[in-house]
Amino acid sequence: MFSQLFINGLIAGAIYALVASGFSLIYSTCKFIHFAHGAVVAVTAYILYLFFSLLGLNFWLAVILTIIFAGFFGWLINKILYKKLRKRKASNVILLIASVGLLILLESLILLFFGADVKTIGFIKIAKGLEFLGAIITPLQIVIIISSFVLLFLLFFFTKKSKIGKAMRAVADNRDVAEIVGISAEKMFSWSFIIGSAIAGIAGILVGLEQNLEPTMGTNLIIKGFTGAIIGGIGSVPGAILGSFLLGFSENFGIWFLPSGYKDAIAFIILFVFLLARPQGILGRKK
Amino acid sequence: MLEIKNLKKYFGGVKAVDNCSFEVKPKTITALIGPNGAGKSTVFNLVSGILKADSGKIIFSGADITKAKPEKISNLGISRLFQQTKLFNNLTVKENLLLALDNEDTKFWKNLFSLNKLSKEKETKIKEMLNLIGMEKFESTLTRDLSYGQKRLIELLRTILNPHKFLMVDEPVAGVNPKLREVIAKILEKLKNQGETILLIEHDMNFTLNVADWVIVMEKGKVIAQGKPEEIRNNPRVLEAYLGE
Amino acid sequence: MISAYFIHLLILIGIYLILAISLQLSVGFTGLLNLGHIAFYCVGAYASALLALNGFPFWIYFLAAGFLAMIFGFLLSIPTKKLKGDYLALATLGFSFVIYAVALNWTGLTRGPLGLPGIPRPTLFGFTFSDNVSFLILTFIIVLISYLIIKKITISPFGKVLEATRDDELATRVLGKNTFKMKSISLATSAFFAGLAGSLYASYITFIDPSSFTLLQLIPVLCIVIIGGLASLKGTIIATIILVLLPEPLRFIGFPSSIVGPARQIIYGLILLLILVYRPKGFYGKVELE
Amino acid sequence: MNKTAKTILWVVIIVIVIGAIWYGVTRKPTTEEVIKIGAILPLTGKNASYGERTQRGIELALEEVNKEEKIIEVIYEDSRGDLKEAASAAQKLINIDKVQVLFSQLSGVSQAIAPIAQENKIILFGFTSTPGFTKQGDYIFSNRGDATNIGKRLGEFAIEKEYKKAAIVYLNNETHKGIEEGFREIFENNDRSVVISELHEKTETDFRTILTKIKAAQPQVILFSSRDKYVAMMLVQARELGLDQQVLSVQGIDSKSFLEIAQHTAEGIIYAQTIVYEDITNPELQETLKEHQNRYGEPMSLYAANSYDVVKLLAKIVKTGIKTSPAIKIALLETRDFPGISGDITFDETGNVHKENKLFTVKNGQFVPYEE
Repeated sequence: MFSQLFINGLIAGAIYALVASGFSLIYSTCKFIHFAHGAVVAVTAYILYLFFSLLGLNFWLAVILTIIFAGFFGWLINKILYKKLRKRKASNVILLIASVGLLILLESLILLFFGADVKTIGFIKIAKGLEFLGAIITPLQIVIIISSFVLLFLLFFFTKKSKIGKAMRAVADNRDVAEIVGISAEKMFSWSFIIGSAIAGIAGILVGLEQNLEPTMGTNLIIKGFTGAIIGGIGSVPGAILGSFLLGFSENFGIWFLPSGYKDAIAFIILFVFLLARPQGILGRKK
Repeated sequence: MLEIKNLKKYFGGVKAVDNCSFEVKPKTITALIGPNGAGKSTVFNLVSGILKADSGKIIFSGADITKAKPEKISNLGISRLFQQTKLFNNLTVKENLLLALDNEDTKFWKNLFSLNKLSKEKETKIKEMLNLIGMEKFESTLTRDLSYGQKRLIELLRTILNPHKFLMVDEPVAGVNPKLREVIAKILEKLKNQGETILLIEHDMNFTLNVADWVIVMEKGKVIAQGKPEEIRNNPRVLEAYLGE
Repeated sequence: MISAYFIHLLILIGIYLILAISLQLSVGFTGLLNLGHIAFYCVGAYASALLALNGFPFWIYFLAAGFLAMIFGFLLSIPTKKLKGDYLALATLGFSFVIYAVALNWTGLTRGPLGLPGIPRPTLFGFTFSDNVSFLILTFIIVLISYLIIKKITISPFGKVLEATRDDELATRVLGKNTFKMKSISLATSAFFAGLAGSLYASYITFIDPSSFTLLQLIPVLCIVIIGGLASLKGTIIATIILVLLPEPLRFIGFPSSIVGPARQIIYGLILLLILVYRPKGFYGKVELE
Repeated sequence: MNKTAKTILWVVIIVIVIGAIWYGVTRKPTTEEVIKIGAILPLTGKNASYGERTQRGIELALEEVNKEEKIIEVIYEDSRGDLKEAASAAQKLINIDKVQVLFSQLSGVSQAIAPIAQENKIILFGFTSTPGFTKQGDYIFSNRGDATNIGKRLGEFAIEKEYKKAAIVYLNNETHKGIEEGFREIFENNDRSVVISELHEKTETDFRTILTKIKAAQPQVILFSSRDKYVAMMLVQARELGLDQQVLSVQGIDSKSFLEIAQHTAEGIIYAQTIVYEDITNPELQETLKEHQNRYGEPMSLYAANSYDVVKLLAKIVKTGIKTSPAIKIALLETRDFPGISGDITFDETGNVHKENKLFTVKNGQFVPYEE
């Protein structure tokens, strides 16, 4: 049974990582908690549902369009809401409240257009999973785990090697110094939203296929993603991914021993222990 | 009064304070001078407990305060002026000064139940101090709205009003217009005559050399020379340090 | 008797007032980014409900709610020693999630999602505040006392030390004040009043379950503190009245029945965002957090 | 945004707030003989899909009942599953809209509203099968019956099938806790045992580890007592993990989205419910079932059937000239075998109903009665 628990933990961790990485990228650059990131995941899942199930586009075309839409949507949110707030020198708390307000708004809009019932994208046929070292895992779950790791490396190289990545890290490190050196912080903020939201798009697609669609799916996902990001180190994207996997494993191994109702409790107790003992998280630097 | 014994403080590779030792005798104005980055402000931060020393000892009138917390050090009688302004922007001038007078305001129950009518004696002390620097009508303006020079003055007053036996003043006149510079020099002179013990950091050489009784010169975290102002004025080692090799 | 509806709203305003001015004490006056306020509200509500259900008299379960919340306040002030700004916000938010998870899972004590029904209305000196009018009077008295206490704290020299800690903690410590003790007292006091508000809420609605203490409940209170203006009790009072009444008129707009739910939420979300965008400093806010 | 623009904005917001409340308060209640029902349903949030289904039942009934002349008006309020919100809605409906009857859904919300309704002598129909809900007062009614009977019916079935070991996964709320207790009461004696019984939260979407525990315990039958979306996901993940035991479930899973999510894994699931599709002889009710099918593209759910029946029953009472809550209360208690889609309605003295639970199954994508 150990291998099955390990696989379950891996799948859960991969899903949290998909959400946490985008969220953490935006946090590390723009320095505020963007809760509405969960709603971006939900919106993109429904956009895929619109393209594929309602408009009947080819699945892979729908996937690409959805990811592009996600990036654009992130850029739009930043431009309309957060840029205005930043111009008015709003503090981080105000940005946090605005992001929760946006979460409520987006979830109600989804509810208005798509109705409350659970939707399925119906691209995947349900069948018994593949036997693998005594554990059972479905092809989609394998895709989720692989894409999560691929994302980890791509993000790692992007932030370390690419021009935009380094500029973003400069802004994350010290916004004023970066601006003196000629990096426009505003541009980097919008880039972090574009990339972060595109990752949210990938998360939306994979989670939508695996767990079906519901207007409030975003809230549940972002709370777990947020927890994973803090455990791993809110400032560092690899940390967020590591923290998410740690969360996935501890939840699944935890409820093997405790009644399964304690799943959320385990997650939040780990969160609280980290916040007390090591607030900057596993990979975070002591501020 | 204050004894520093082979104090060390490294930030990664940078040896901010490197085995530095000196002593400040009571009732004297001692100046701590040296080029930028010599470790002067770091010594101040170590003495006032804001930074923890890597090794070495700080003894203040017999008590070892190397590991003590800033609030404990302050209550032992060390009052300190910061290099950059650290006033309470959202409080008025009077409120800033009142905070320095005593620690009665940290007693929760006493404050909750007493009428906290401002005692006559505190009122007059604040008024007297403000008259000294001609800022009595600024009593209820928010310190946020003062000019830089005015802020430095109020901050100096706050440091002086804080009950102390030893005063540490970090670049009081830096960036202040000449007129206010005179006022500050007059205050330091007045404190000296009252027999206060002051440790002063100041770049303006002639301001320092005619105010100080004793001068300590630091470079790259070490004490490279000590002596009376006249001796230091033409000490080759000091000139070399300032003008650079 | 339309007034019954207004009395109900006034009682809600009263409960939110205590919550908001106590949060103002820790956020506005002491600069502690406390996102765990709802956890104290939850502890107070459950403590009061459980004691009331086991027959304790009003003033015991009411004050017990406050003191238990205060103890959790002290507990949460431990991390404030080394955490600042964002990290403190995250720790307190994590704390509120933990309390919610405990309320949901410790079914032995709190009956989990089944909640605690049949919480008795308060009885004082033999009189039971069963109807809403008398409950409003009780709420009003408690709000008044809480306001006076918090007002007294904030205008006293102690309040000035809190504000000094907010503006520049290091400078306050160098003046010889133990700012960690100040922050824990501030957080504990604000937790105490949040506990009282929780007790009032439990006694008024007579049924509580964990869903009343989630992150979504924190947002209105946090908005009130921000929109009212940091460190301004007057602004907080006005903002409380507006934000509690804000969703009410939406009930009277005749939306077609199929979209009445989401439509109201969209308008509420939009107004919230508009207020934040055009009034980030709040009505009377003079304080600028760094 | 200079100063004046900001003040204008504030004046506008305050005017809207005051204006709308004034409009609401002074609005003249419509003509006297129309009976008003205040429906406090979860129209947004996690439980929106169940609020939506109850609403469909009400709308269908209203069209039929108000065909000639309008005798019933329904005012909707969104509780979002939040107690404070529900209490505010109830106060507004009772005191301003002067409703005679309240509808409330979800066990938590219904518990919060029950004392308010009872105190104001307003009839409350709680669409929840929380055990003992209607005992809180003589104005408190329910058309759902006690949840434990469903558990008992499934227990009897498991005994007939000579299952020895059973596993249960149930939603963490009053109703499904009642079903779990009912099942154990019947099933657990002599050599039969419930090897695993775990609850899950409303936020759960990943049941793999619970199902892995069940797989290890090797039960012969598994009871998923939860709402349709959770049961479907449990079913899918169970089949993915290779669990092929017989699955039992409960009322409420008869929805289009259940079939969409579960797809072929739904085949052969056996669930207990009160609705009796085929042998509804009453042609009118047959008509309504067809109307629901082609309007919403799915069979009438238990939620819709329940609210539909209550509105029709209230309409029948109102047509006899009864207008006030106390009078309606008496008429309700006297109701005997009122024909309803969710089963014939007869209230016991506490205001609840006892409906016989029948077994249903899914055969090639259809919800049909279960035969041996």
